[in-house]
Amino acid sequence: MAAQAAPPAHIPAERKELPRVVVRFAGDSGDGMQLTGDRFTSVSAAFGNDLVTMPDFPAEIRAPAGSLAGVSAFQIHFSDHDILTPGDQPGVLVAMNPAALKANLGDVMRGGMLILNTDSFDKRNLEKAGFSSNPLDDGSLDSYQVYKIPMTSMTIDSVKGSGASKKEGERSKNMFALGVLSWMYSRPLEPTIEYLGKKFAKKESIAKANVAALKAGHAFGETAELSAFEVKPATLAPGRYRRITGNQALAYGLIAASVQSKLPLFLGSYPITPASDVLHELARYKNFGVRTLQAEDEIAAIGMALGAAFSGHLGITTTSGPGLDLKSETLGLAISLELPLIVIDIQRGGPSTGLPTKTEQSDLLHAMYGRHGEAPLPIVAPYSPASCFWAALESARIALKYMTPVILLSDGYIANGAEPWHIPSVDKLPDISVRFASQPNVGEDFWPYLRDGETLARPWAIPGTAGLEHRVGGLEKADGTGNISYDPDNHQLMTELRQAKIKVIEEDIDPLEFDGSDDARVLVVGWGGTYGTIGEVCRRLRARGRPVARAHLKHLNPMPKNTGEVLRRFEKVIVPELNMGQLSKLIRSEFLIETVSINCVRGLPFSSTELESELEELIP
Amino acid sequence: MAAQAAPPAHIPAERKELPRVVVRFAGDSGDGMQLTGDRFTSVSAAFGNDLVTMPDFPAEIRAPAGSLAGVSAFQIHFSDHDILTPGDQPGVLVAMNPAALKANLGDVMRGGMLILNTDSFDKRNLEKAGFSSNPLDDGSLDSYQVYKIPMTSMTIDSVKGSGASKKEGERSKNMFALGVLSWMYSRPLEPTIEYLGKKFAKKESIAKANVAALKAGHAFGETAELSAFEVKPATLAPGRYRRITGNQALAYGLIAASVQSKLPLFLGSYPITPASDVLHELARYKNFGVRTLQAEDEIAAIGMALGAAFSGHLGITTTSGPGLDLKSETLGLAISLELPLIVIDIQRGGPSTGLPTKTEQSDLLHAMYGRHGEAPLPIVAPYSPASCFWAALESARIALKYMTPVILLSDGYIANGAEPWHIPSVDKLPDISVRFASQPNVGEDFWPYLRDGETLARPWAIPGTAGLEHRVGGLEKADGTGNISYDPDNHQLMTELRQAKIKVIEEDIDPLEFDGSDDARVLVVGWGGTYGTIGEVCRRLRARGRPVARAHLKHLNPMPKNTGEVLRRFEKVIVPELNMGQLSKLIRSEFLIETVSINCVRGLPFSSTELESELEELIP
Amino acid sequence: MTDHNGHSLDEGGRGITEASGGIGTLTREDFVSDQEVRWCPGCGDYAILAAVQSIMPELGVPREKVVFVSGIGCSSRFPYYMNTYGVHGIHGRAPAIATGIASARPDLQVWVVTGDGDGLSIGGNHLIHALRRNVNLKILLFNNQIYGLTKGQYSPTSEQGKVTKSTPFGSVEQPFNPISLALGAEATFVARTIDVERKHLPEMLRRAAAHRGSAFIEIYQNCNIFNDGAFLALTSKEGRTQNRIYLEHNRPIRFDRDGSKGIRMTGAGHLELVDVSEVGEKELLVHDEHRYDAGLAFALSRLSAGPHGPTPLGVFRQVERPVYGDGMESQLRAAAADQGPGDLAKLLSSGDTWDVD
Amino acid sequence: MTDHNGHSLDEGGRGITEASGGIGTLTREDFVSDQEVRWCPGCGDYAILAAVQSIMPELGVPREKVVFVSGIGCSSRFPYYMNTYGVHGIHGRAPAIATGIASARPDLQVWVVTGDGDGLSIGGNHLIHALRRNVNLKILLFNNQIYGLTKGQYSPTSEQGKVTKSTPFGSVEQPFNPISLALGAEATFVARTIDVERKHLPEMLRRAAAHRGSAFIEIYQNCNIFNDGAFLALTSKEGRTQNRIYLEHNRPIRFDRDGSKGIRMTGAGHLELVDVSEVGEKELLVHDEHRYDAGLAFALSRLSAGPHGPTPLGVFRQVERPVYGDGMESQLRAAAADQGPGDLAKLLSSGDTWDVD
Ligand SMILES: Cc1ncc(C[n+]2csc(CCOP(=O)(O)OP(=O)(O)O)c2C)c(N)n1
Ligand SMILES: Cc1ncc(C[n+]2csc(CCOP(=O)(O)OP(=O)(O)O)c2C)c(N)n1
Ligand code: SF4
Ligand code: SF4
Ligand SMILES: [Mg+2]
Ligand SMILES: [Mg+2]
Repeated sequence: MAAQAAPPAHIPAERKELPRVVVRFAGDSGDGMQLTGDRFTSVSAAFGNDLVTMPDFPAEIRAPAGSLAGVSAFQIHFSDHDILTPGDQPGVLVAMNPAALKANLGDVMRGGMLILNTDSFDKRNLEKAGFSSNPLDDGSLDSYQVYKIPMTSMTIDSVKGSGASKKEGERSKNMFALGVLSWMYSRPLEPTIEYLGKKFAKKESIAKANVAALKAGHAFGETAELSAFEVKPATLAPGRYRRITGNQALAYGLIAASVQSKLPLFLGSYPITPASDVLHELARYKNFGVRTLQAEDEIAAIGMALGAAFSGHLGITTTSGPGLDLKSETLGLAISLELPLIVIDIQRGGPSTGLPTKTEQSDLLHAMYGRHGEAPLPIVAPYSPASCFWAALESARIALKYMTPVILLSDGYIANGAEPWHIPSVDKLPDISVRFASQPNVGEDFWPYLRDGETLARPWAIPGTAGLEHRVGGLEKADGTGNISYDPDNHQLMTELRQAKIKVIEEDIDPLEFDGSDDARVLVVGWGGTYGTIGEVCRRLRARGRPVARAHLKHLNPMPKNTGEVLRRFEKVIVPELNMGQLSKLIRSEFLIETVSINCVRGLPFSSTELESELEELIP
Repeated sequence: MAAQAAPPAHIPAERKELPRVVVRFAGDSGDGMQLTGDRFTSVSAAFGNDLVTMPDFPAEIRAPAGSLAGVSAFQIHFSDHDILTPGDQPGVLVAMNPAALKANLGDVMRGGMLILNTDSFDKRNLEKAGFSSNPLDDGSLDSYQVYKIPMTSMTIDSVKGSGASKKEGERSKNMFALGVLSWMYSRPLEPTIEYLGKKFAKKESIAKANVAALKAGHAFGETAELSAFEVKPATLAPGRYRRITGNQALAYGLIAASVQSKLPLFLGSYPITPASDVLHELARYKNFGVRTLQAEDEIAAIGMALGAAFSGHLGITTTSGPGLDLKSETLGLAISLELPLIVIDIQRGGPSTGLPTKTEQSDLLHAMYGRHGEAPLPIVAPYSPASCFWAALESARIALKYMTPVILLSDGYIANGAEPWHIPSVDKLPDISVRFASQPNVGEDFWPYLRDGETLARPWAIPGTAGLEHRVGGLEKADGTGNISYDPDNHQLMTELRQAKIKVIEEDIDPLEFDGSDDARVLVVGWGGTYGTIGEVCRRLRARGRPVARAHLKHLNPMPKNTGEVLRRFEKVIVPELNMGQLSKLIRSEFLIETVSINCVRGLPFSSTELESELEELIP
Repeated sequence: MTDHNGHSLDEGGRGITEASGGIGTLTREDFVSDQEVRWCPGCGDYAILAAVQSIMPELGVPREKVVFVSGIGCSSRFPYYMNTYGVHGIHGRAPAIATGIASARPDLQVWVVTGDGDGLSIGGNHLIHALRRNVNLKILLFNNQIYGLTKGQYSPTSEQGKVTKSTPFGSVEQPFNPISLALGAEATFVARTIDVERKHLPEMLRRAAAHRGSAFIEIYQNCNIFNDGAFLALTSKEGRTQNRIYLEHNRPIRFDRDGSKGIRMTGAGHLELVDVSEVGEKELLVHDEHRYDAGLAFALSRLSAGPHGPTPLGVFRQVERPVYGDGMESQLRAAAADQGPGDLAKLLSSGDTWDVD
Repeated sequence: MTDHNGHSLDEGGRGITEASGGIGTLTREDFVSDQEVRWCPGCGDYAILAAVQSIMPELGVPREKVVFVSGIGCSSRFPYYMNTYGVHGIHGRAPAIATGIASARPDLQVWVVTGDGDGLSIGGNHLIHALRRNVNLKILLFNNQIYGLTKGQYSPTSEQGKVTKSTPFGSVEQPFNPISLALGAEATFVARTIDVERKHLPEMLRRAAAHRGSAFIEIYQNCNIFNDGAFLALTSKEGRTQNRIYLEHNRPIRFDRDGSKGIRMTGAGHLELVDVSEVGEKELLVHDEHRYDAGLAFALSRLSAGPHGPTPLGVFRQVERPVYGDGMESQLRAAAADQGPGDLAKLLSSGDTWDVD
């Protein structure tokens, strides 16, 4: 892992080559920073850099223009080699107004580059941001390289003739900023010009204004002879790539699961940040036979998905923490009915409404135990944006094969983050097709709870199948016949069977892998979205000869069969989590192994520098 | 613990003294067995026996008369010494019809007494109960003492002249049965006669019929010279006693908490078995200023209780498992608001609707973790019917002192079971009165999250207090001011504070006690309603010289400070639970101590004989 | 059109053409399951079960295409007794589960059986949303004005002042009028009948089955254990004659002995009960169940706050409106027609891609 | 009468007599909290906040006796901006929390602020039950026909065909008419107004505050970010004149330029829009908001399915019915009077007891 070089202070005639760069775009909610970041990401990806991004939305409600609460940011880390995190400290900050500077300056590396829209540094905005003097000239930015660019006025100048109104034209200043950055990092403009043409197909004047601003920014960079750099493409495995966010990968994975299982996809969902985008995305693919239903609430959403599952669809419901709370009771019903169902929880900061736009990993124990009675179910967790595709398919595979609801635990960081994705070949995707019951299974009768000897799954007979009419419900039922039963021994048996059914999945999932030097005495175990950071930090430590290995759990329940064995190979097991130690608790109770927790609940991913120093201290 | 003696086979002229007896009354749902059991319990209690009872209701819906599903039973264990369980094997079974015999015979001790209502053993009823031949004369009951009594016809005879219709008269046959048993165990008739007079005050003819049947049964016992026994009063601590069920004790405890805290009691609840009786009971005490509100659902119920808590009431909500699922989200809000609230979950067989009238201890982990985000709260568990009084007061004490919601975990067995209760003296009840905030606490401002240094509780300022107007909500808030805050460090701090607040309660609860011989090398740890059975079994084992000790957790979160220390004193820790090992999981993860689980999920309490033999095998 | 699992996407729920079970030959018994019925002797639920089982063969829907969905309550045990597909769900959630079934599988005929607690207390929201969406569901609300299964607490339809286990001093709550509530929730089919109505009840069931969209029937059901006689005003010998106002389409609304009384709309805009002999039949309101404006149906529902005095029975409203599932299906069809059927490889490679070799 | 914590059990929520804050002198500013208002510039919520803050001083309720309760949504941030007591609850549950407050403390004036998603989608059940119970709440439903906070999904009041993030092909759902729904749920006070109505909005707020029991106001609120112009039919220069039908008690219902149009009830029992010059004023329906029979109020609510053509504004219904909290309190009083105040020692020793010495 190459250290991120601070850009040189003078303006070079030639492009300097850099191994990696972290850029953060920041501005007012209305300034279009997410779009700017997105476009920059897109061209960087197409250029062949490896990259990781992290958007940082403002708090739920648009705050007044110019205020700190209204700042929206987007960070991209791009490189000529394989990287894992969005980067802790941006080397470049683009700040469209004083509030954006104020809110983000603390994160920027010393000596880093500040690209500031000077037009917005007026008295009102400075006050709103809480500056008592103007940082542009009070010397407070002396330890950074400051580029003062009157972006607003230059944009307005540039869009004259586009036919856009002044206000519309002014709103193109984000494209001006993108133009400047495109010059600095030699990103092509064409894909963005094409994109703008499509996006504003119906408003030609706006398209023109945006293109003009983009070009003007680029031209300004060139004329003003701003520093110019080059970040070469990364060496990635051969194949076709695209950039993908976690929520998009999830949606694609679910559609793939529908195709591979030959079951129509049915999503019952209720909007909630940061899960709503999966609903939005899936709602677009009606030509795949995808049915999406925005329910009246989360209870209805899962109820509808369960009803669809009963009738032979791939039933899915998506939500975030507060919604998962509400789904508890119906999840218990799904466990009792033994129907396949995928429940996706995109975790955010809790408890209660908490930090709705921030990330956290604090729903693990809730997913494990958040239902009354003995109600076990499998839990799968993606570990990066692209891995959401895998997680969706894997959840569907388990749900369908074992006739059980499955919880997929993603998080806000993965959901909104993006990375290049090596597009899988469709014919290499697993076949997860199912066989509905079509015949009586006990003489002339159909017993809905007659189990498969190996998977312990019950048969799935769907309405429309003559002769297999049957009733299922949430009261305890006799194993086999499925008739209501209050028999004590049967309840014991059914409880054990429901548990055993989850346990047998152990045999059917990938074993836990770990990597690290042979002499590693310490194992760092993680799950979910911390994958990249832990991986990068362990790389760095190993590069410095520290005896550390790492393993990442993708199945949380059941855990891979060899988990205990892997953990016991090491002298010390360290579990970094964005919660107060939830996986740690599971490991301790399951394997009776001492763990050391590193916990962080700041609504943000781990800072890799901080995690590195914490681990460093713990390695003997 | 004296062994239960099988009643002698011949009819003695004198009353034989017995140390303890277990009687089970069983009949059709409509036969009034619960009332019969209740009356027998009441007079036995008043007579001074120690006793434990266990009603066993039929499945939710009244099944057709005479069917096995419709059998309702009531078991009472009464004795001349201190006892702890309702007894595994009844020595006496009163069966009002063939189904009642069929359903219960398996439990009766060999050589036990069967008192059968022969009138009901006709062809139809025998068939309905699934008898292929009549057990009254096919020899299948040879190993029991069988008393064949035509109770229906004798009842009808006896009530002539009462003015009751034939049908009404016939329905008094349960009183006839009670009369017979009253003779056999020399229980007085007067309290029941008085009771009947009150109960049927408005229907004199029915009162008369019932009294006549009761007396007739008694007379029959005497005339037919049925066996007669005596069970002397037990030696109990001096004082005034009454019989009490768990749900009643809970209701009284809550009223006591209201009185002792000087806060009006507000219950928001939605009916659900086996919790509804607490609502019914509390609804009666309006003269205590008790407000009960039957809400539209469980979410509304806890929302209302929380609203009441915000406004300065002792807010309470009662439910069972499925309802607890629904309360998850609002519980998270209560944790975020840091308001006192008592959430009572009377556990029943799960998952889903499960076994609604049966007992189980399977909501412990749900109570611990069943909310998204890091959302810890204290958990208190009563361990016997009478202890529900303590648990209610203790929950209120903790909730009010630490400004936190508390979960009280009872179960169906405790809730419906009864035992004699040494009525506490009101002036010895703890003072749990609270001080509402009345003044600004930071200059002229009021900061709703400025904490007490010791308890970490925030001040409770209620509407109506001028100058302390403030807003609370479920978004993360700044410690101190309580204003909405998305600051990463503040979220870390608040998460830690919420956890620390629960942790400090350790200092404020009774340490874990254990009892057992000095040489005990094995500790049996339980919680909740298994207290009696574990206690009795350990007594028996110790009486036989086995080196076993026992401890019972009454606080599950936090656990008493010395818990780890106590557990570590022993070579082996055995955890019997009516679930699949939930406390065991908590102990393992918290203390990294190997535990041996004994699990039973049959909808019933542990059988003490079975538990005894299981423990026996585990003791080295 | 079929989806990729081979399910027909064509309109279902009535007039099914092929049937595996040989529909023509089905009888009442074919719809009786092998489970023992476990309601209290004398419970009104028995009559409703019998009525449903008796009309099923007439509907021409094969058994395997029928699904009964319920929540929790005495009434909610219903699906176990029907030899069709069935789900005994959780308390209050039947309309949600049923919405999933009906919108996933428009070829099925989906019935919801619910109680006044299940459907109007905990499940009220799902009910009103199902009605608003006009999901193709036949919803039977067994209104016994009490919680039966939990042994006698008041319900949202119990009358004010009602003494129950949870209201020992009497309820202080205004009950819902389920017909008014359903109309306020945009229901397209709203009717009322009584468990003991041997002809009217099956007729209402047939009408509901024939309606495309949500059909809501309030059935007054006697709980002889916890609320016996709640509907005596309509079922006693006297009440039966005096208080039943049968609504019949296109007929002047008359009731009582020989139709001696009737309903009139005043110019000030409210309904009055009148003596027909005094005002003449011409003055009477003619019932129009198909009127799209729900105003009049609502006004009729207000004639009785509860089943105490003269109470309308029959179909209050039956209008056509797009059915939720149909709308969903037509979007699927249109998308498939416009964009062609989904191509996974194309989807995964959509947007900006680049190749590494 | 006071309870044992010293709270007054006496009727509250208006006409408070003593006040710690010196009510007479309160101004609008006293009700403005120190928190920065964070709605999008141009959002209709600002006007509603200003209107509420401006009428508060007139109501004669001291600040500390006022509680604002909300759920989650843009609108639900409201309590933070009011310098009173307040709870920002969870999504949809405000009416439940508020019911707890209002029935525990009848001395308080409790307001609920909710959105069309918060109040009608996830929270629909609590809303209808609060209205049915007639809890003493002032409920303001900010209807912007969209989910604002979650960035633009359709809501239960969005019109059919609406294209939003979650319905890229258009919604297939029939919206609720909140006024009809509230009336179907037995609401005693039901009104409608618009965020931009500088006089009418405060007037409706005053009327709601003066009503004892649940007062429900639907406020059309423009979300200029995700659903701009939803109410143009009522707010555009032309629409304002043509389409606003102001309901005024005891007045014939007239609208449009110079009241040239009006509403008439036909003998067949439905409402028509008529030209006053053609039919004469006498034919017009005279609005009677106090009529107990909700039928006519409902009929008025059906005049417009959404705010597209002529749409009634004002108070549809205002009737007196026992208030939930009052019923509760009077049972407490009666019990204390009958049985004497609770005696704990006596309670614990009630039933059969025995002594062991
Ligand atoms: C979540 C949940 N809450 C409460 C219950 C308990 N419960 C079961 S049925 C019922 C009400 C039954 O009343 P109703 O719906 O009117 O049906 P009925 O028994 O009268 O037919 C209640 C409260 C439950 N099973 N689940
Ligand atoms: C349990 C739960 N589900 C979903 C959400 C996400 N959510 C927050 S506000 C909202 C809807 C907002 O719409 P509306 O009530 O109309 O308010 P508006 O923002 O339009 O004022 C949703 C779905 C949540 N916070 N909690
Ligand atoms: S309790 Fe009532 S509703 Fe339930 S089965 Fe018995 S009679 Fe029927
Ligand atoms: S999103 Fe809409 S409703 Fe929300 S603050 Fe912005 S304009 Fe107002
Ligand atoms: Mg009912
Ligand atoms: Mg809205």
